[in-house]
Amino acid sequence: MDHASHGHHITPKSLLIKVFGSLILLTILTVAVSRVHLGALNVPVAIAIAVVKMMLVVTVFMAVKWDNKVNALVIGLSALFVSIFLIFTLFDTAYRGDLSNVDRVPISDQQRQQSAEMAPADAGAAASEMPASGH
Amino acid sequence: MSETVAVPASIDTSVPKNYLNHDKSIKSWLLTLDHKRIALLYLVTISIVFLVAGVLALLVRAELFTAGETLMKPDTYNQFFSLHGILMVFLFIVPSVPAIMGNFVMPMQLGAIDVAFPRLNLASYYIYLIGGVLVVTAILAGNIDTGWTFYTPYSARLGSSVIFMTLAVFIAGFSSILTGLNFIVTIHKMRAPGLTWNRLPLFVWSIYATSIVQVLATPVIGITMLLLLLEKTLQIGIFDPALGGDPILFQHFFWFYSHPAVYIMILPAFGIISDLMGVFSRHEVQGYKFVALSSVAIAFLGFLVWGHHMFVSGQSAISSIVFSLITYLIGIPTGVKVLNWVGTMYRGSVSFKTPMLYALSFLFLFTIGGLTGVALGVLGLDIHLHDTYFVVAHFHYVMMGGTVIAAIGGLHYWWPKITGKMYNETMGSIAAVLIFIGFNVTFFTQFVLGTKGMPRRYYDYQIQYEALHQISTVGSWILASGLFLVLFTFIHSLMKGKKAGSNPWGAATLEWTHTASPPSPHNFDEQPIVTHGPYDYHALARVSGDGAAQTSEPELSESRH
Amino acid sequence: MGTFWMPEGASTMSGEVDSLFYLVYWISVVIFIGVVAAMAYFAIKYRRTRESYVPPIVHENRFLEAAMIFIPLILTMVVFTFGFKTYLKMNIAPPTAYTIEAVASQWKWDFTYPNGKQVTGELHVPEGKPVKVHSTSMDVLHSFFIPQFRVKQDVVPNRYSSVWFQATKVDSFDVFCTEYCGTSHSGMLAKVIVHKPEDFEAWLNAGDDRPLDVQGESLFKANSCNTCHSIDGSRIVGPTFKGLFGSSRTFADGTTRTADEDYLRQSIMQPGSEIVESYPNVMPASYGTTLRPDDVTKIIEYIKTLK
Amino acid sequence: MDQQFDASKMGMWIFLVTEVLLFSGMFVAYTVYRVWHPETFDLLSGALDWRLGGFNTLVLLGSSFTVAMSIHSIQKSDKKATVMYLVITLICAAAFMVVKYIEYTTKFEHGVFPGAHFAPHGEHYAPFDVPYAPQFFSIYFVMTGIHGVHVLVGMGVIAWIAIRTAKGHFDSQYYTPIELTGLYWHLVDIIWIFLFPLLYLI
Repeated sequence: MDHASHGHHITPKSLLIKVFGSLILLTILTVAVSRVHLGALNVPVAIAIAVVKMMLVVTVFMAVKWDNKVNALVIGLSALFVSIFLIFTLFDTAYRGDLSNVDRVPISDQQRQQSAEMAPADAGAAASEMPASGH
Repeated sequence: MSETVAVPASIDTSVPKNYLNHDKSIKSWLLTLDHKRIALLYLVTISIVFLVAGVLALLVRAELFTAGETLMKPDTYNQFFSLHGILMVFLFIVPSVPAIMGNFVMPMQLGAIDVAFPRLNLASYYIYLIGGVLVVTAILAGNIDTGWTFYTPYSARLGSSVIFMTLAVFIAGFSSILTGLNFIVTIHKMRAPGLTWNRLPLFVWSIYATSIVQVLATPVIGITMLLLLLEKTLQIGIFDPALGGDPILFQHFFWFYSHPAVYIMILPAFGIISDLMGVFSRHEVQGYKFVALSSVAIAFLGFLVWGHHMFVSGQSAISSIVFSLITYLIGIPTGVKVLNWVGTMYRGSVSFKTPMLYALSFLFLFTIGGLTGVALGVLGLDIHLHDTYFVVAHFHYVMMGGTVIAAIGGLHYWWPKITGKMYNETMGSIAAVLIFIGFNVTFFTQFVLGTKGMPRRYYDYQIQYEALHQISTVGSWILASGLFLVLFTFIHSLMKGKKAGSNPWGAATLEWTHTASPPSPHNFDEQPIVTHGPYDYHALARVSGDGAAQTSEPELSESRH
Repeated sequence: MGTFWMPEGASTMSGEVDSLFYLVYWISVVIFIGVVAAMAYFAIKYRRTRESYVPPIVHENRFLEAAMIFIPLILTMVVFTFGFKTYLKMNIAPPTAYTIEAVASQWKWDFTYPNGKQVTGELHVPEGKPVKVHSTSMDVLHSFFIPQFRVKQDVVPNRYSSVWFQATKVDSFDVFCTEYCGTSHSGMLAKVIVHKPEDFEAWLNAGDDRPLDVQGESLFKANSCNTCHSIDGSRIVGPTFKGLFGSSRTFADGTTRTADEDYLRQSIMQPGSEIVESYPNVMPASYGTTLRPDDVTKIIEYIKTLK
Repeated sequence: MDQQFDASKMGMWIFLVTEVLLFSGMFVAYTVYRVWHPETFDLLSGALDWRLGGFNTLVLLGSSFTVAMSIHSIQKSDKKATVMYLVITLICAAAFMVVKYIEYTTKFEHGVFPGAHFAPHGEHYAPFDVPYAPQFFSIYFVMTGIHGVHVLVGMGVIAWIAIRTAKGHFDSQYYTPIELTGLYWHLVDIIWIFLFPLLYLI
């Protein structure tokens, strides 16, 4: 706490503008990439770009780079606990019914699938809208 | 560690100006920014909640005295046990120790004049009060019979009272978040010179761990209650299976908060017990660092085990296995604490004052509570025990035998500091023994009921369970008489108690060594400077000058090892 | 007749669950006695005798602290392994298991057998054969629990879940609902009746030749009607059935109607359509879908007998 | 002063953590339903107009930039510039809310409601009446709704801060409220950075 302007870091204007520019570019990139069909990669790419944008905002706009390390730790903790919440919930929901004692697919979906099989005329339409949800 | 703290002149003077009497207007109480007065506001409010919820528990137990209808209709019974749970969990035990003793003691143990954000502290109290008002509204609107867990889809199909109740939980949650936030910043930024992390009293360490859990977990109950509210009002279909939602997802949301919440409830109690064991054994708490860090470890691990409430819910086997495995890990830091507390008495000087009686009964009861918790974490066994009285008994052993017993012990311990008066030691001890006996009669029988298959939340039961239910109900009367004797002891102390000295227990933490009883409005007349650990009774003896002759030197003791 | 803790086991799983329980139990007892004995010994041995005495510092023993971490770690991992094995056995039904469909609703259990036979409130199973109860719920969460078999599984709306067991004793046991489900949660009971295999076959293929009102009385209990409606004139949650048939009913909106067969049928199938004055509208509508028409007739016949 | 500033800032960071955890519930719900019904979610992102979402992203990024600039200015005691940047931030936030309003009302007009009341009609929305579409829109409305409330709260605070700056309450020696408001506003921006691709694009 002994540098200029009463101990506070002043982020240079040029850096702020550069970061702002990069954020705009990344937004355009994320839209552009989503127009391209990447299959399974679409989701991770979109999230990766969002994470990069978040890091830019956090480090420069929110000045964490020059801030007390405890605050950086606080942010890290929040990220950690959100991942815990997400991953541990997915341990259940992504593997629901992995033993024979619980059905993987809800009853309403089973009935929809059955009726789709019974009425082959509709099957094409139903399958394109909602193929095999629950897996 | 040799030299010396000038003992402030104020401790032994009889200056009448203290935080209680420096301004007696009602406004000065209701708008106070003083952490000590806010603690007392909480003490009064939370005690009322405890009384109401406790009477509900007695009525529930009385209804169970005979099979069939004893006192009330099933709907009344279902509402009573639900309200007992909701009040005890969200309005009593979560705020109890942090809001009352955390607020009163923690800033003084830090050598601070107040918490970091006094206005926020007062706001937290009023937010809690608004939550309380909403609970009363919900009760008046009637028909809250969801249990404290609000499981969907049952809760989503009840009347409007559930809206008030979820709002109440949402708002009471904010009070908890803001208190936690306030405490974390206070502990980071307001420590007295010389008070390093290694010299923090263990009560502060535990409040610190608690606050972290409060800040991280409570927002999730907020969003859960909000989603439940929207499920009820707009039928958003996230949790309601009739609309394509998943009721088990609700349980994940609910327990992501509510499991860490049991550590919000028990961690501060650990802190109190650590302090009590140190002071009343007049001995350094064994394994200080292990005890301190185990609080943090428990706080962290507490987030990884919520699924052990859901072994029979229909969740995937993989998650059951992961959650079960991590559940055992919590047993380890908890075991470290228990063994270190016992070890603290080793070669100590153990006094059997009332707070210590509570600490010893805590050790007894909490060990049972903890070990039965491990039994419930065993996958194959939990299937039989889940949702039976075994679970009811287990969490009462932990929550009541643990937290409430520790809280009452802590209240006796800090009572002279809070009020400036001593309580009657005989009455205090009798109450402690009554509570211990009553508690075991009430809840140990419930372990047996549980293994025999008695399901929880039952208004009526098969005749083969009646004898055990009757023993349990009789126990609840003994327990209640003990608790009323505690209340009487405190009222008696307020009216007729002897004046307390600044440090009647010979404790070495700042709230005893550097302030009068009761403290002045700003806690300390001069900024304390800390030169020794929180349980260093040798340093204390040297500083205060008395007892130095009897002190055996630390070097000597080492050679005797 | 069971032990101090566990009720008498009656399935192939109960022995294994019990040994798991006793493993944890005895480890716990030893630890508990150790802690309390040490506590009591230290408290008495080192009790305060001189008020001003400050005892010497005991330095922490790192070896002891480490032991406190590793010994419980090993113990708990052993317990985990056993618990895990039992858990898998309890959840994976043998492929040959005899499957009975169950539907839970507020506040009763309906069971349907492979040959179409339907029973409410009674689960008949053969001894010595694996049986799988494949279940779902009509309304809220329920849970299927038979203490003597040591099995339990939540029953969830819109999803099938199942439990399996192999009964080892010819006897009858209680089935409890252990997930709170509303007013008559504690009345949501059923009996599991274990037959010798040949008796089970006979039961499965037999019709019910009791008089209609006697069958109605069984249905009255099996569907938990008795938890809200008394037969002795007292008020529980809903109106009593004593003297109901033929009486004049006054409703919340002031209208009146004579309680004839049509009225009784309507009150059972659409409970919210006419609410008797001063009573709450809490009866589940699910009876309309889970009761068969001839069951309703039998219950009405039973109500007629309650003068 | 420094001590207080440090404490306030740490308090603010911890508050932001609670905000993140509050939103995390919605992100978990989103992920769970997406994992269960990937095709449905893939299809339904097409029901939202990425041009409006993209515009809102740019507007919000712009407002984040101006907030950062307002802090930069007050650190140099340039009060005029500070007020100007705060006002631009407010305008951006207002533009965001106007677009949000247009998006919501168009959906309501076409029967696109959260949950059980979901009954889409009209050329654009009718094809989206598939199983689990109500869940998608429930999550959409709840996430953007809670985010919108945060924007509104932020607007109120920024307006108040701008007035106080104009009155001369802050300078390079004391500007804690601006800095804290800025942190809050950046978080609102970050949440949107995730909402935009998750809901509109993929």
